Amino acid sequence: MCQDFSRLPEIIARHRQSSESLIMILQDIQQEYHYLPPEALTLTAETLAVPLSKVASIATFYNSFSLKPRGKNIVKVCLGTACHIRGARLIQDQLEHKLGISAGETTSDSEYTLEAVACVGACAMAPVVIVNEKYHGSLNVNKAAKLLKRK
Amino acid sequence: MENRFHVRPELCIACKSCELACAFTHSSLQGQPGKSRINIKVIKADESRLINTPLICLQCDEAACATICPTNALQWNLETGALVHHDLRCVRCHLCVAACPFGNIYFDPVTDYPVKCDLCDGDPMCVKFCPSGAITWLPLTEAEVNRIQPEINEEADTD
Amino acid sequence: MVTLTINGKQIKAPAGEMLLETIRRQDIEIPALCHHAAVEPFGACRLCTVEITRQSWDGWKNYVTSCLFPVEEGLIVQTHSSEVTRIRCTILDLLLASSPNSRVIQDLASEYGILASSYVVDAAGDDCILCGLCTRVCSELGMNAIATVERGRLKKVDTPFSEPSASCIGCTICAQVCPTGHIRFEERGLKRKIWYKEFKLIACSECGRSLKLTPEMKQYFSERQQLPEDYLEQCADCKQKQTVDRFNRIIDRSEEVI
Amino acid sequence: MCIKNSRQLKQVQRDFLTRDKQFTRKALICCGTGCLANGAQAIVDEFRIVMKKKRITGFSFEAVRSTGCHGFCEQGPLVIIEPEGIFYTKVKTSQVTDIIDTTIRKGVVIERLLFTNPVDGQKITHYPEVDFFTHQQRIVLRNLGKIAPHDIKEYIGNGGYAALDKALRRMQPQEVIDEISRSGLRGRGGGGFSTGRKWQTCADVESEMRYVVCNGDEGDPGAFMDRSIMEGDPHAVLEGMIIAAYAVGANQGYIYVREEYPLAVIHVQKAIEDCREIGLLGKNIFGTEFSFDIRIARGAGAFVCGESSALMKSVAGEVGEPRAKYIRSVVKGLYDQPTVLNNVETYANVPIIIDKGANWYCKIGTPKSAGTKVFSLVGKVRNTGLIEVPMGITLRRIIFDVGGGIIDDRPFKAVQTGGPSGGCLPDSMLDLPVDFDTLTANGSMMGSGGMIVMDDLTCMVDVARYFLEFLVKESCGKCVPCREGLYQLHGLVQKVCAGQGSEQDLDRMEQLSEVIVRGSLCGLGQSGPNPLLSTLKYFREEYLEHILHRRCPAGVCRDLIIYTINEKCTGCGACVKPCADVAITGEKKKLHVIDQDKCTQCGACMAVCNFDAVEVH
Repeated sequence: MCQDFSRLPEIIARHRQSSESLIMILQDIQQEYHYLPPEALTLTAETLAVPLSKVASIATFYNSFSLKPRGKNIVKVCLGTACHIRGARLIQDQLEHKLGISAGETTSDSEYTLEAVACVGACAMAPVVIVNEKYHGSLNVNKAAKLLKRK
Repeated sequence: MENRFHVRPELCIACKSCELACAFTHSSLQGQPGKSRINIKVIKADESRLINTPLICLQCDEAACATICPTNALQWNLETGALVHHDLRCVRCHLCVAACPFGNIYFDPVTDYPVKCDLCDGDPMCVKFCPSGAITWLPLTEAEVNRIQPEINEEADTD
Repeated sequence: MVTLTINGKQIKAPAGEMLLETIRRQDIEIPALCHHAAVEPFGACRLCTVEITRQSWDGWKNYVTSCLFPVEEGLIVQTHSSEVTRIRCTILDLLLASSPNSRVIQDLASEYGILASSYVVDAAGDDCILCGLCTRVCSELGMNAIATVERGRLKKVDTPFSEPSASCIGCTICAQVCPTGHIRFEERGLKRKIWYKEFKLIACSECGRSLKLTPEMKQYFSERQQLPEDYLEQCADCKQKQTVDRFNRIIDRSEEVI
Repeated sequence: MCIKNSRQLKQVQRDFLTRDKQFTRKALICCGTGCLANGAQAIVDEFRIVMKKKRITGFSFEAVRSTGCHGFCEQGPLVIIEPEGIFYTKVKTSQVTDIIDTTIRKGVVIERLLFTNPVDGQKITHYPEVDFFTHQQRIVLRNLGKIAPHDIKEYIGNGGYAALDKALRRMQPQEVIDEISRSGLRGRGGGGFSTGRKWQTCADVESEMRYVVCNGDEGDPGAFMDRSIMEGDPHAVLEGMIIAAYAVGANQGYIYVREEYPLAVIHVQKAIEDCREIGLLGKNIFGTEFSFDIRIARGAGAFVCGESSALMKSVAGEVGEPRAKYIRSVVKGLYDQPTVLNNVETYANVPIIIDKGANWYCKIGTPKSAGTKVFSLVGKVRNTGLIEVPMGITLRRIIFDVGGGIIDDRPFKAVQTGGPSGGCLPDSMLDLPVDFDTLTANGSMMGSGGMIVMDDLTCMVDVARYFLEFLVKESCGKCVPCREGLYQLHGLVQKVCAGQGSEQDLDRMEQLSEVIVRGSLCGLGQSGPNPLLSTLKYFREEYLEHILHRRCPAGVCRDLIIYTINEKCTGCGACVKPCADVAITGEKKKLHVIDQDKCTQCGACMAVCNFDAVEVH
């Protein structure tokens, strides 16, 4: 895959050039590319003078980072306690079935990435699914299935 | 009063008593003799003459082995004046062995840790067992008078 | 100096010293797999856990890892009380389940009477117990070639992207400090392979024997410590020969003078 | 504009109030995450569009406020018309014109938009009359749902930053610490450590540099108190932090916010910028000698980063692995300097304590746990949402008075507090007063305030399994008891869920738990077995039922249940579609059947059936 990394220096330059900014820089890179390309990690490490191994360590330690390319649409199923006891597992099963992938995977056409996340803090409307940053609450299996624009 | 080794190769008869004394002094807990920290090197000077030289750590003031050690495993024992290698701090990087300009620190083939003279807590056994007086343990001033070390350096410098 | 009681015996120890060192100085055996004097204490393996209490605690006890706990005046320490042994046994039992093939773990566990793990054994489990010694010494040296990736049970030690790391100098100390021998390296003649990377080893300029040093190590350390480069070129044996040779010449000269 | 003295601050407040008086009515639209998800932004936009069309006197754009969370997320989007306090729930964009024409212009109430009391079916007109709100005492949440969180003038207009002014001008740092100590405020992050004592310790350590850090990494699943406060009243948190910094002598602060809370990040960021602009952050705050600044550190998804030492590592841009805290972080914390770390709610309590005094504050709540506590009341309870109650209130009053009881009037089974570090309490404990010490003594803990209510359809073994699964995923992996112990513990519970457990397994769970509690490095492991231990203690029969009779009474554990369709089936076919296993067959309008060989007991059919025709055994 050929990708344009010309925006990387600009993203990094937005932050204070200190290792303190590392996590936030990676978040911004992920925002832009939907994942963390190895090139981005290398450049970040060089710019901030942080060892590459530490950058890789951070990129894999925290949940929100992905080193694998993700789909165009990110579907997050909340598995917080409130959602769990209101049947989040059913919703997850349904979405997995519908997309034909397990949580954490991306469909072969790169349209959807399904992620199971711990609490998103919208517990009052459990169970919750977030599609591309938009919250959908008080779901049931059928409503959840309709969130995906595919048969 | 601080003492120093005073080595006189011309007196050495290569009996290796010093090596044995050292090896037994540094026996393992199980009673296995350790690797000797003193080494008698026998070199053919010419067709008719062999030179026997007991070689032992000089406890250099600015020791290369201690300087290069990345984990400070070599530390001075201020009581005995010995630069002592602490296995517990060692990460076996082999740098000290390579750094010693005289080859007086080696690897123990069994434990793979570097070994060097620790002056036997201030009472070197090799000296006690040397029958010919080739290696003696003299007060600093006396040893200094007889010392040939500066000449070695001078020699090395002109090389 | 502080005074404390270890297993009923009154002991003096320098203030600021970690309890583990004090205990070990008493010739009391306590296992500690993540501990190495060359790096800061870490507290990951928890095997050095001991029981502490004080006269004033009224029977209340606490369990602390001795590698990280500085000695305190009036502390009463038990290194092998039944609860401590139970904690240690459980940890060894757990380690034996996750690293069933490790000799070190097997031996240590059998010392505590555990011959087989009572938990679900991960047959594919490797010998790494994530003690962090390798990454810590690597970082201490300033290389940072390896670090942990992922977290929890997926955590492992690796180079970035599992590729040869530009910062690795092939010193193998990660393997040297590894308590279970999980990190391996290959060394044949003047070649060394570690962490997906191949190194040439420096040969003794006299006899050609391996110095067990890579040129990268030589460059890094001689620069860092400002040592003459020729200090790192010959093996101990050849250097001794040279020393004797010099002796020889000096003696010759002095004889001439006489 | 830069506020340099008390007079200028008062002026800003007066200006705001004068402007506010121009409006005969105001519309407060809740724009918390819950209401936004239900389309609150569209309501705000619609208000503005309609208002553009109709010119109304005494009402302008500024009178339409997008506020923070009211807490009653269940009923969103919420619109409140001030000054009457008329409370509209589940508002749709199509109804906005009506609201403007009828209520805002004429002050007439629209019946059908009112909230219906689920208990007696009565319509309730005014906001404070709703049961959900009557039993609450809102101190920390005083501004939530009342002010627009992104406007600093509204905060000042409502008395904000007066406490900071008082502290900086009329109190010595030591007096501030004494006041907080006397108030009896305890850390709201869960531990319940005395805030005053913490500040005192930090101030007493000799150091050039000190830090003040706010823990907004609300990782407990089932909790969103901090989120709502940061989103709805960020200035209260900042004011608390600045006062703390003044008290301990810190010049740099950090506020650590979860990345999962994008709105909170935006609002806090805006609040920080506004503060800098008017001189409440930066050099010479309020024209005094005191300088302090705050930076945001965004978390990236790691529960363990709620632990203080891990959080501080994360702030410094490192992997969030905890360290042993034999030297406490208040002495040696961020960058090894003395650091005060409190959570969002704790800081939000500070301004009002300084403002109204410790004597006023410590009269609220119980003698040992002063003040109020914010909870996120969720799960199988009717009124889910964010609540604030005085300490010492019983669980029963929270669940049945504020929460309105259990959904569908099912029997109450348990309430979970304290998240993955807390425990589950059964109905025999419903009359326990809620305070730090009572909950801990009974095997649960206050935690940061997640309160999850469970009914008889919740399997307690499954709940224990759920929390352990969560912790196994979230364990940083540094120490053995937590990494391997919780994993094995999860395996043992899983075995029970699968009907393969034995009674000995229960003993082994308890033994292993004890070692994990004693042997783990940080709080995550040390408290990790709590959900298991508390369910084992209070719901042991349910475990035994799984083991001895291979039965899951709640009908949750998939290996122990079967689904069947009874004669109530109308043959509507709703269950066929979600059945991933294609196990349900039947003709239209005729009784459907589940093929037990194909069924994987996912329960999707039961979840969608509108006729109670799917049964679980």
